[in-house]
Amino acid sequence: MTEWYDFRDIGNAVGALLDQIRDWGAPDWVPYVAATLIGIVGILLWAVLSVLAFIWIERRVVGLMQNRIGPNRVGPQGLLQPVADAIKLLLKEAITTTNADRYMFWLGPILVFIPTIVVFAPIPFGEEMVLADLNVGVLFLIAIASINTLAVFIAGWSSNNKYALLGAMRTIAMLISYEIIQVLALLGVVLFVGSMRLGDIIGWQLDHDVWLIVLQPVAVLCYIIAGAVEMNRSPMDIAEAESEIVAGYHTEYGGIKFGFFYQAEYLAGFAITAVVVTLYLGGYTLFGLEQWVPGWLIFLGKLYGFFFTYIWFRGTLPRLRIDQLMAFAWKFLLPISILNVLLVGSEVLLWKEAGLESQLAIPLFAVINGAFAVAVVVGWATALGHSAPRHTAHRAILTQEVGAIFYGEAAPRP
Amino acid sequence: MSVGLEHYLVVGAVLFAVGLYLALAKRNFVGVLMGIELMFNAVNLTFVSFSRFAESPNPLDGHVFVIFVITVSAAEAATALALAVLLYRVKDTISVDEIDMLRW
Amino acid sequence: MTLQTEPFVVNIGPQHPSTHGVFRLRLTLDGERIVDADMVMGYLHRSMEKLAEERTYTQNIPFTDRTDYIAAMTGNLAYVMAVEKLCGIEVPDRALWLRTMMAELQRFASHCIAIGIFANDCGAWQTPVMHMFRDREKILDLFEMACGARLTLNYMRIGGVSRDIPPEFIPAVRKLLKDLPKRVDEYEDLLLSNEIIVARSRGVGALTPEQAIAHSVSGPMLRASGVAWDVRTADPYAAYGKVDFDIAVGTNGDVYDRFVVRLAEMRQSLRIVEQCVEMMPAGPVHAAFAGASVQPIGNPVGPLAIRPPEGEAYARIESPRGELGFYIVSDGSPAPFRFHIRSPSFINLTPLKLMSVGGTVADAIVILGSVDIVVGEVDR
Amino acid sequence: MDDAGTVIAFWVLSAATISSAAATAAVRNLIHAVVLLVVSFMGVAGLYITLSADFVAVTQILIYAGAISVLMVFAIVLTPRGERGNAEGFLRLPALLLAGLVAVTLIFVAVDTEWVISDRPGFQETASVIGEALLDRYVLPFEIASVLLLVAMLGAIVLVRPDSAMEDE
Repeated sequence: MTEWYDFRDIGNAVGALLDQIRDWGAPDWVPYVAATLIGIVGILLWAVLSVLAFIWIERRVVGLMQNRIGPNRVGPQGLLQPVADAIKLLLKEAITTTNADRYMFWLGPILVFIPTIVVFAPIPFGEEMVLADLNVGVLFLIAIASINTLAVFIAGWSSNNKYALLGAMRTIAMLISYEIIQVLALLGVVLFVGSMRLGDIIGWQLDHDVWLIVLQPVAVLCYIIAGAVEMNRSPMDIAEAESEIVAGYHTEYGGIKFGFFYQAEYLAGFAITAVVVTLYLGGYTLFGLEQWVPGWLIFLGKLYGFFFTYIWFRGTLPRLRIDQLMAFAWKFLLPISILNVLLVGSEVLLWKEAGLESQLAIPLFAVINGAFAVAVVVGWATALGHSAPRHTAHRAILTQEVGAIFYGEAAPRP
Repeated sequence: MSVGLEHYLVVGAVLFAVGLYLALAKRNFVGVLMGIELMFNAVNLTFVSFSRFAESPNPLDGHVFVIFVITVSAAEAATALALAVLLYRVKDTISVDEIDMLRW
Repeated sequence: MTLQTEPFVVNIGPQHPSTHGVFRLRLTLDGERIVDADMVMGYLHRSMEKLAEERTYTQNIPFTDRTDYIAAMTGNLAYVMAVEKLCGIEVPDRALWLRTMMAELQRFASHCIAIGIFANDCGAWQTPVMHMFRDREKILDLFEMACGARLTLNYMRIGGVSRDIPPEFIPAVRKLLKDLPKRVDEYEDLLLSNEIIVARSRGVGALTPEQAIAHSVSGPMLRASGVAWDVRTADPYAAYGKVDFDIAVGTNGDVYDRFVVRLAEMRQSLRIVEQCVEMMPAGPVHAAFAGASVQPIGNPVGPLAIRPPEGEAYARIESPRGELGFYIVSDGSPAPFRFHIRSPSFINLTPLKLMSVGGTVADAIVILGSVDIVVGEVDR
Repeated sequence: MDDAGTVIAFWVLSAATISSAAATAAVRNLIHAVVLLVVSFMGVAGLYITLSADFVAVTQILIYAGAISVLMVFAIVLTPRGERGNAEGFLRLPALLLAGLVAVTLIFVAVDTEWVISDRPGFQETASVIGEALLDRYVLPFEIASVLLLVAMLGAIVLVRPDSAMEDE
């Protein structure tokens, strides 16, 4: 039994505390309840603090990308800026629009917020640091994410505002079509590992010491894009596209209600990144490094590192139009992920039935999947007419003769 | 005191009764559909509780049945709601009392 | 049996993040498709043309800065040329070259905003705009060195320019000319072949050459539709006759081609500025007035005022937004009898309904961005 | 099933499920009814977990709470002038009577008969067993279900497409 102060795994400290309680003669269900309570409080604290930290980090990083400084007035280097925002939101009056649906209006932010917290339950932060070790972990993640659809609708519908309803409808259409792609992307992982328990997935990646991103590049690509849609951040932030409808489904929410939405957006970001890190990037393991460095530190490092890509997306990419987004989902991502599941299924069958030993099989599959990824993405894009003259970039013609008229190939309205 | 099969069957029965009431009494087409979904849920609950308690060679068949019931109810819900929208477009109302003709 | 949906009127209202100022676009939507779009303007109308009739010709120069406040230099130039044509004043060579250089620097700065705001309308979170503002600042610093102001410059006078450029101006411009082309390359890498920008703008709001000419559209919008018409070559003014440069022309007339034409024009402006810096002659920067056109107001000792002979004159230049023209009627008094501005933004807006009907709300915003209007010039 | 946690969970969840189902009948606004229905679906999912049927519970959340509820809400939104109240039709009393009768008979049957209870503890691993059962003993129904889903999807789309030719009344 490792000492309680061995912080490589917080589980030890909690375990020691629980034994202490048991020694005081509490009935046997008290440590069980205490453990879950500690787990819940731990996740909530971590979530709230890292969201505050990331509000500041995001504004500074995007600021640097835009060669400006970002918030540096409130507190040293602007570190208290998120705190100031939070206090401002707390003090702001949360008005309810006239003849809006009061109960639904009040329920909206809560329903949007709950799934983003519950998603963290099955995710292993460290060796034994998982709140609920479900053996249907992966499916649980998708199920909780699907509740978000209804919650967004309630928020949009009940605020009795034209822009909010338009935003809610758009978001639901997006969420539903990208949910299917998420399921297929995660299916690849489950096929390889054979179990849906997140602990087994990390164990599998540790035993074969390969990260699943190497074996499944297409699935990671699909999941990252579907993730960007799930938390509607750029380039998919259709819901609150300022340039079009003002602020999407949370237009009418003020004060702490808007604070919930803002928090839920970041938490959805962390949830998606946590799933990607656990499933594709080997969770809290780093090829044996986790003996010395605490597992949860590695996990958080990867999580924040990967979240940086979403901040990077937000800093650089413009926004897609809603119908382009739909066409992209149904015509491009869906066929690719189905082909991917087909390929992975046959590979696993080949591996299990033909009895290839894994030293040979893993690199072989990695190469096949990598080539497949490139081939199918490029092939399908050209098949969809992506490299047609109408879609490619070009420069202006330079001429001297005044008054000449240059007719291009007629650009039909899309 | 411990919870046995009877408890789950009673809960299933009550749920089924509420679903039946909803299906029969509601005026709005979507209300009727909600009743039907509740009845499906009650049946699923009974399947799962039997598969947990009852003696059988492979007990998890109850779960397989529940999966099929869920699939069928999803398909049925989709079609029924498409009908509702179509009905609304033709008769401009979806209250069940006014739709009492086979052809119009 | 069609689905009965009431038309859904959405107001892209006067106060909206992406209408480039107080401009209102009322869209009637059927789902996402735009059925009808009409514009409501006049929120920024300051009735400049009436005010100008009570002020002397020299007092009117500051007005021209405030119509198109993003390209004030070209506003000055057009007005001043109109009055010189009316009075028949000969402008010295150095002033002509200075005017050309300043106009081209102003075009580069104005296109920086046009492209940055267009990318911003496509949803790129202010990143391109911030990069382009950095380069626009450099040019505004040059203007500040030349005439003390950054935005409303008031640099040009009837008969020349207000003052000669300081000695450190030319080295500063040379240093800038080494740096700016690299910047334009950076914009091209960032935006030109960006998948999402291409997807959002190809084929959107397309204008055929005939439609463009019918709506008397001018400037980058006209050239994007394939009509190679540029006032700087068609009717050369200032020193444009002695400078060689190309006209950038697009082919499909859609939003993407306008963006591409503006990008190419930025390169051409730098080319012109380079030639201006090489061939800048020495000499006076202001014509020496004499004779009928300059008489004292009221008592002989009072301030001198230009009193053009009766008649009318129209002078036009190629401003970053299109053909900017000033039509002035004089009745021999020190104040113009009629002072009319042909503002390119106002006229380029006329085909907006034609371009945006059939598209989605997101398209309407991008099309409005590509027209690159300045509401000060639209409402005057 | 006697450990304290599951017993408490059972009583709480069944109370929640039945009360929200009853509230769905009673509440006035239709959107509130759908939300309460979703609460009862989640309650039933909780009951599945107390019966250690985790795969079915998660599928229930995914399909019922995630998809069917959104379908219903869309149906309500797409029929704006259909009356929104959750009113009862004229069949109110007979329906109540019939439901009561059905409930009494079912409960009597449930309580009265001696079920053959096996003393097997809860299942540990249900997902893989269900998967294998689906693909070897129940492969035919599995295929038929997929065909059924396809047909339902196509039917729904064809029915609702605005420009599909439909004769007026």
